[in-house]
Formats: sequence, C-alpha cells, structure tokens
Amino acid sequence: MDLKDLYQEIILDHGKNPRNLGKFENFNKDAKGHNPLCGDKVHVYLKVDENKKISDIKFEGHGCAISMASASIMTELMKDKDQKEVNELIEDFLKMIKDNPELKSNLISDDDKTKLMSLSGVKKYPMRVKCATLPWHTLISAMTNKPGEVNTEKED
Amino acid sequence: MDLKDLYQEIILDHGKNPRNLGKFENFNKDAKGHNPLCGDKVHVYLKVDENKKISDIKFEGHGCAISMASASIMTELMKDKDQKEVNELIEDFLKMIKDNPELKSNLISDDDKTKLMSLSGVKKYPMRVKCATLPWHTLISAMTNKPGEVNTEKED
Amino acid sequence: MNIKDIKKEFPIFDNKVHNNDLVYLDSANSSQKPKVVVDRIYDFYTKEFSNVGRSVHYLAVAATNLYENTRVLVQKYINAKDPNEIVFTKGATEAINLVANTFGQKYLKEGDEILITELEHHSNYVPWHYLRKSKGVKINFADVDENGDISIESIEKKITPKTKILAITHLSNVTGAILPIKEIIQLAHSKNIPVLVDGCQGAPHLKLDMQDLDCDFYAISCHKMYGPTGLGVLYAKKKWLEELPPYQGGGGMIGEVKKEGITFGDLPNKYEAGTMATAQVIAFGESINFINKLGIEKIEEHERELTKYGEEVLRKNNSVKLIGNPKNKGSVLSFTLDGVHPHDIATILDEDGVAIRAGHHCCQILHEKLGLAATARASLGVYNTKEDLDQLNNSINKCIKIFNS
Amino acid sequence: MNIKDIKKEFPIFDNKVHNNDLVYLDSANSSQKPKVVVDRIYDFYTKEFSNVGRSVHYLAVAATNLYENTRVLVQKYINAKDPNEIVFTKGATEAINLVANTFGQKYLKEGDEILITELEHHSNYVPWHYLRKSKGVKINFADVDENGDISIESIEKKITPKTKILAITHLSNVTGAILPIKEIIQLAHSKNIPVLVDGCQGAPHLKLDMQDLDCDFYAISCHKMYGPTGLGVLYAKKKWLEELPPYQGGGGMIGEVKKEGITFGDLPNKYEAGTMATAQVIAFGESINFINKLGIEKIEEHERELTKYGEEVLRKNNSVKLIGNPKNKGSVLSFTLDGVHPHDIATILDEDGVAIRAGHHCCQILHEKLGLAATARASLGVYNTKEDLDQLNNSINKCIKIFNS
Ligand SMILES: Cc1ncc(COP(=O)(O)O)c(C=O)c1O
Ligand SMILES: Cc1ncc(COP(=O)(O)O)c(C=O)c1O
Repeated sequence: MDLKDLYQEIILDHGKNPRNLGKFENFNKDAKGHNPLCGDKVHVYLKVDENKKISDIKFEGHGCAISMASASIMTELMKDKDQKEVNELIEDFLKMIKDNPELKSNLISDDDKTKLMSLSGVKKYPMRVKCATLPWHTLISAMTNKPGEVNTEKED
Repeated sequence: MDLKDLYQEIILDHGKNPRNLGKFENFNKDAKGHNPLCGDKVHVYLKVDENKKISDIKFEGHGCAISMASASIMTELMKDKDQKEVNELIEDFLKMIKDNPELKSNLISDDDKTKLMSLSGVKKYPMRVKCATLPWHTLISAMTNKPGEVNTEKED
Repeated sequence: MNIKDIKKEFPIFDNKVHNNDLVYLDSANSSQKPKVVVDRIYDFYTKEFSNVGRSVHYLAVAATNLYENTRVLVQKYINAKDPNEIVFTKGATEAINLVANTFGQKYLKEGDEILITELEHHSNYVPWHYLRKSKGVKINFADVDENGDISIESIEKKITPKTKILAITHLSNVTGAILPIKEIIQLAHSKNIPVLVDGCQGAPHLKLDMQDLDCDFYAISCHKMYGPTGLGVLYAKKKWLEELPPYQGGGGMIGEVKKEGITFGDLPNKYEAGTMATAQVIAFGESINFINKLGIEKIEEHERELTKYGEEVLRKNNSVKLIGNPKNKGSVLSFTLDGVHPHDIATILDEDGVAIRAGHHCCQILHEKLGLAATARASLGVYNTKEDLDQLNNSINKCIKIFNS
Repeated sequence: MNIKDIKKEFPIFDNKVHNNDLVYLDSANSSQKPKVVVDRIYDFYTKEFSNVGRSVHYLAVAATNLYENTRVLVQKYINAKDPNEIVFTKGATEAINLVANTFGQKYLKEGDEILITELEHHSNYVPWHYLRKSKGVKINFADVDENGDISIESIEKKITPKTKILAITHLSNVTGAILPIKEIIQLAHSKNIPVLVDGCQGAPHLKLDMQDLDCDFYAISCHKMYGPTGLGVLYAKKKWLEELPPYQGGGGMIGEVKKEGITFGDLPNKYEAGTMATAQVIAFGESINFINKLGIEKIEEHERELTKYGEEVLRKNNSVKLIGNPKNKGSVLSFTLDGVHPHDIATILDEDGVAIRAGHHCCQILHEKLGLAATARASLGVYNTKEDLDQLNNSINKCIKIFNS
C-alpha cells in the first residue's frame, strides 16, 4: 500500500519529534519559506563559518508530517557540510524527488541515504511533493541570502 | 414562405421611400432612439398643438427596411391624432407585435390597419421585433418629452 | 426524484477513486454536476452553438433567448424584483471585485471605512483591501466569537459614522455559521449603510429571497451550485446598477462610441462586457431547474439532517476537535485531529476515496484567530448520505491509527 | 484528418437550419467547436471533476495537472518563453481590461498618451477610455487608410514623446487587414513604448510566435479558437506580470493575508483570483491539440485560399461592395449591398441557413470613418469550403431580387 510508503516509521518519528527545531542566537543567514496554498511555513537559520561551512542549522515552522520530517532530516544531514556539499546534496535530493529512483551523492552514509529516501514516498502524491521540498528551497534561499520568502509556487 | 411575410411589397416600398422623412422648423417635441447592438437610429420630431394634437410629425434616421418602414407608416398614421389616440395606437401596435393576432383600435381605417399589419411579419423574427418597435418607443419618449435617448435595450 | 438516491443523477459517482467509491465531501470548494447540466452543455455546443446578442441569424437568436432565459430563472430563484438585477460574472470573486471597484470609485474617499468580518473568505477581503491603497479607506473587522459565529452586536460595535459599506458572508465556509443576515442588513440600513452579502455558501444551501432580505448586493458562485465553472452571479439592486459606473469595458456594454467619448448601454448589458460565458449561463439554467425540481426546502432539510448527523458522529470521536459551534450551522464540518496535520488527514482519507479539503480555506484571518495554521474540512452537498459521514469517521480513525501506532 | 472534410469533426453541421444545411460564416464572432473539445468537457465533468489547486485529494490533483497542462500547451502554441507568461481570463476583453487597469495604475499619469487605431474593436478602446477619466490620459488614434489598412507610417505619425503604450489589433474583424505588427512592435520598442496586441482574430488564423514578435501583451479569445466560451488568454512578458500590480483580488492569488495588509502570490497565481474556469481551460487544451493536429500552417493556407476565392466571387457580383482591400487580408469578408440594409441581408441569408453578422461589429469608430452605420460580414473558419462561399453569393442574389423586384 502506498500510504505505508508515504508515512514510514521514520517520517512519522521525525514529523512528531523534529530534530533541530528552534532558533539559535548567533545565526548569520536565514530565510523563510511559505506555501500560500496550504499555509505550511518554515524558517531556516544557519551559522556559516569562514570556510563556508554550516556550523549550525535549525528551523522553526509548522506544517504536515512530510514537511516537518523533511526539514528535520535535512537539518541533520546539512550540519558540517560546506557550500559545495550543500548544493550537491540539495540538487541530489530535488532530482530524486522529481525523477531519479535513487540518491547519487557520495557525501552521506548509506544510513543517511535510507533516511532521506524515506521521503521518496511523496513521488506518488504530486500535491505533497511541495511539502517535502519546501525546506530545501528555503535552505537554498538562506545560503544565497536572497531577501524575502521562498514560495514553493515559484519553482518547478 | 415567411420571408415574403416579412418583406411585403408595402414594407419594401416604405423602406425604400420613407414618408415624412426629414425635419421641420417649428417642432416642439422630439426624441432620439437608438439600438446600440445594431446601430439603428431614429429621431422623431413633433409639433403638438394646444389641443395636444399632433399637427405635424417627421423623422430622421437610418436603419433596416423594417425600421424605416415602421417609422414611415407610423408617422403617416399619427398625424392629426391627439394624445389619447396616439397612446391607444401605440399600445395597440406594440401588443400586436408582441402577442395579439390583430389590431383592435377603431381609430384607423381598415386600409391603414392592413398597412400596419404588414409589419406583423417580424413576429417570426424575434431579433427584428426591435427594429419594428424602435420608432414607436421613440414616439413615446417624444410625447412624454423624456430627455435623452430611447434605447431599445431598455424595454421588455 | 428522491433525494435519497440523488447520487444517481451525478455521473461522477460511477467512477472509482483508488478502487473505492467516491465519498465527495468537498462541495464547499466546488460541487459535482448533475447529468442534466453536463448534457445541456454538450447539446448546446453540438446542436445550437452561437454567440449571443450580436447576430440576427437563427442560432444567435436561439442562443440569446436561452441565455436571457437563465437570467429570469436566476431572478425567480432568488426572488429578485427584476431580471436586470442579475449580472453574470466569471465567478463570485469577480462579482465582489466588481462591487468593490465601482462602489469604491464612486462613493469612497480617504478616511471612509469598510466593515467586513473575521470570517470572510479572501474573496471578500482582498477586493476591499485594494481600496486602502487607491482611496485611503480603512477596513474594520467585526469579531468572530469563540463559537465561530458573528453576532449582530459584534457588527453594531464596529459601525462608525464613517462606515460606508458592510460586506459579510452568508454562511461561513469554515465554521458553517449561518449569519443572521436579515437582521444585520436591517441594522446596517437603519444607519444608511448598504450591504454586500457573500452568498457563495448561502446560495447552494439556503432558500433565498432578495426582496425579503433587502440586501444591496449578493454574490453567487455557480460552480458551487451544481453549475459549470467559470460563472458567477452578482445580484444588485437596480438603483445601484444604474448609479455605479461600469466595470470592465468592451463589446456589448456600450451605447455610442466616438473618439471623444463613450456612452454606456442599459442594463443588463452595462456590466456584461465582451463575449460572455454563453454555454455556462445556459447550462446554469439547468442547475436551477435541477434544484427547483428537488425543491430547495427539501435540500435544506436533507442537509440540515446530515450536518446534525455529521456533528454527532464526529463529536463522539474523541480524537476529533470540531471547529466552530455556531447557533445555526450549515453543511460545513471543519475539524482537527491531535497530532495529525490536516494535510496528512486529507491524504490518508483520499486513499479511501474520501475527498475533503485541508488548509486555511482562503480564510487566513479566521485561522490566525483560531490559532491554527490549517484545518480539515468536510463539506456537504445534496448527494451526500449518512453512510458518507460514517465512512469519513472510519477513515479518520485510520489516520489516528497510522499516526499513533 | 483532411482539411477538406473537417466539417465532420464539428457536430453542429449535422443540424439543419430552416431545413437547410448550415453555412456558418460567423466565425469572427465565435467559432464552432470540434467534437473532441465538447467531449473533453463532458468527460471532465462526469469523470474527473474537481476544483483546481486547493485540495490534495485525488480528483483535485488530477484536475490541477490537467489545468496546468493547458497552460503549457498554450505556451508552446504561441511560443512564449515561460508557461507563467500565460494568464487565463474570462475572455480577451478581460485580458485587455487587466492590462489597461494595472498598467494605468502603475505607469500612467495626467497628460500621458495611449495610442490605438481607428480599426480597434470596442474591447481595445473602452478599457483605455476609462483611464481618461481616472488618470487624465489622452487617447490618440492612428488613421486607417482607404483600404481599411493601418500602415507603419500612420502609427509613426501619431507617436509622441508622451506615448506610453500602443494597443493594436493583429487582424481587423471588419476589413480583414492583417497588420504588420512585427514591424510596428519594432518601431514602438525603438521608442521604448510597450505594445499590446489584440489577437482575437490573429490567434485562430495565424501562426504565432511571441518570442519572435516580441510584443509585451497579446490577448486571445478562446471561443473564437474552437474553444469553450467564458475563457480568454493573456500572454504577457514575465517582467510585466512581475512588475504590474494584481488585478482582481480573491482566493488563490495571495501570499499572506493579515488584517493590516496582504502580500500577493507568485506567477501564475497572482492574476488568477478565485475559482477559475477549470473545465474550460482543460477543454481548451483539446482545441490546441485539434489545431496542432491539422497544423496551423495548413489552416492558414486553407483560409487564405478561401478568402481569395470569396473575394473573387463577391467582386464579380456587381451589387456587392466589399469593405476594405488591405494588402494582406485574412478570413473576413465585409460588404454592403446597394439598397439593402445589412440587417435585412442577414435575415434573408439566414432563411437559407447562411449565418453571417450585420452591424457595426463593435467597431463604431471605423464605421463612422467609412460613413456606414452597419456592414454585413461573412467570416471564415477551418470548416468552411468554396461551396459555402458560392451559397453566400447565391443568397446575396436572392436579397437583391427581393429588394429590387
Ligand atoms: C478584434 C477583436 N477584439 C476583441 C474582441 C472581444 O473578444 P471577446 O468578446 O471574446 O472578449 C473581438 C471579438 O468580439 C474581436 O474580434
Ligand atoms: C465564502 C466564500 N466566498 C467566496 C468564494 C469564492 O468563490 P469563487 O472562487 O467561486 O469566486 C468562496 C469559494 O471559494 C467561498 O466559499
């Protein structure tokens, strides 16, 4: 059953108990994301150090299990990655959600890949893809420090 | 054939050579009528004397054979009628065009009735009813001296 | 036609969703269409199609008559005084924009106030918001109470000598509150304030009588009323349609057009610029006929019973929190589940063929007040049954199971 | 599909008019609909109906995909750069109103000038006229020449340093003149003037390429393009849609809505307030598919041949006076008969099943210039044949006989 793919144990867990939820004092980059059609919101905070490495990352927001889990897993994976790595991971994730059957990047462990692949269940739920990608697009905004909000209606 | 009913000899004659076409100096009432959808226009001029009798009536305008013939025949019949008679004739004509099989008024001769009944062919052509009635509505405006135009879109 | 098996009149229910029967509980969003309406569209396009009002040929004459016939059907359905008080628009949203724009142009100036409520759909707020910028007016919001209701007092409290128009919903698309609009209109009129009623949720579910209500404007969304998409109705008292300036400009709505200036046509043409939604208007006539055949009173009764049943079933379910407990509730059951986000509810219900909506339902102000980002909403139409509501409840239990396992 | 027997694809031609075959020569007013388009509407309403974009349930997802699919089909059909440059409206009239209103709001001030032409349809004049009153702008008219044509020079002559926008038809719905719009756009752009093209008669008959034309706005009327009524398309360069303010306000086009203020959504939502004409948009996709299947080049060729034939036939008829003799003529044959008013012509032709239009065709300025209150107009679609034009000529002769006997 597809629902089981969508709401895997790991998603339910991260959805209910999102990691890295909150804000921290000395962030130096941030961005807000918003899906106006459903009201999902996410605010990503980053501390990027002199080597362009994410030394800390947290998020605030509310939304469905998918978007919360996606933000939670994303923040876990991004810590200590540098700009290039971040971009590679984001691209890999977005491609996977859209077309690719698998993740290709070698930057994360097989365990982490499994974790991230748990979000692939949304592929069968086109209206829910935006829930999964909102935090990632917001991270892009934060990294490039675009002013204003990311709005998931913008892309694809 | 219905077309023969619509374009009777008498209509074609009055349409081509409308009687009482033009304007006269000393009119004391007038009104313009306009059908904005097709562009038909008529301007009725009256001289109403102290006894509320139409002592002179003419019209200017352009339009299809039906509207020109209708204005032409109308002006012929209205001359020397007083206000009450005018109202009776207008009402009789408009009822005939809408529902009644015949004219009921006794104010005009049988010959004149035949002339007027020649316009009854429009009954089978709903879009053309307005062509036949435009001059008559304009006459109502002129008699009551309403300012501005009669617009056939207004009624029914 | 028996209301108990009215589903048969709606071909959509012959289809399966994820191998399940369709349990359609999203009628506040848009209703399904009875076969007679769809057939009318088909027949019109294949046997009778022509543009309206401009040509004198056979098809055009027939189409024009059909088109105007719907105007009269709508007039009678809502008991308006005159068919020329019925203006066809592309939707209720356009109807409200039309009023806000033309009323604003003509009557509003800096410092004037517009009164709406916290219950309003974005369609009955954004058009007025534009006048803040263009005219410098202020918008006041009557408070919604803890039951999701608007009382006459809450309106009265916000009326000031500067209030120039009141725009208010008939039936909330979130809490289901049926507002006491007749009394509210009386109150507003006693202070010389005209009233626009957003009737999107009123018109499909409640018997309407414009002359009795005495509102100045009433906006209707035809696709929520068993009619085609792309069509709305604005009812407006004749004096307003005569006094207000035209809205969109184009063919059919003019009198004389010269280089120096333009005069405008009479009603109903003045507000129907360009080629109208001919086929949709004609088909909407069948929607009205369909409703009339059942009888709006019967529909009201059927839906009242269903709403009550739905409330009972959901209140018995301890995990469900119903949103809004208004005095008079119509056809809308919004709810939340502890620990399950509305979007996740909607997805899980959908798997069982149960179609509901999740989100803010275009009512962000209300959701902010409720302290919720989103709610789940089951909304009813004439075709729904108690079994549909039982299925809703069963599927809700499935959500709970998935999320709490 | 062979263009010679394309009539078969249009069910309307199975019907008789006054016991005669229908000879439909009123396509400039509105075109007939191929079966595929009508079937699409039927299937959508009976098997797939749901509102677009707002719900996450099965039917809503499917409908949203179908809806957005048409946007892409239109984008490709007119070779726009981006699907978000395609805005669905209720008609071409609304499309032009949208631009006039929002462009006027943002960029025009007292004394500015708008340039249109004497050929324009009321839909491309009245919306600009409104800005006279609200903004104090001036409207200039480029002269139509004695052939019913607009030359580049006539545009150039009327451009002043105050000209802020040029709005011009692609193909005249009265004289049939196909304007050299690419050159006109180049000229305007060389003076920094954006150009709106009224493409109502262009889009159904001519191959379009927005990137090549480089116009800023292009308005399309779907019902003239073998599509449903109640739908239009506005093409606009992305930068305009981003820079201009929104038009109508309502659900779906917002970002965040708070009591103090509102932010607006991104493209394409920003200009699509309220529930859109979902079924019509989806069906219009089939109109595009239908045209693509035939090939717009084939259609152009077929119609060019027919137009030429029609001109020949009518020129040979000494009683007929053709209106307009433009360099490049498309699909429209307007004419008068000495001594027979156009309305009488239309009625008499109708008796033979020949549907034409009589009147000013929403071009009063042009008719005044021509010194005519009305003209008769035969206009062509893909389904017309030489036999149709022969029948037109025969029926014209019948008029003459009736009126000159
Ligand atoms: C040249 C032209 N412009 C504008 C329009 C208006 O289009 P619509 O009535 O579909 O809005 C038409 C058709 O009537 C037209 O022929
Ligand atoms: C209360 C209310 N007002 C306005 C609207 C807008 O109607 P439409 O989208 O048909 O224009 C809706 C429906 O979405 C509604 O429920």
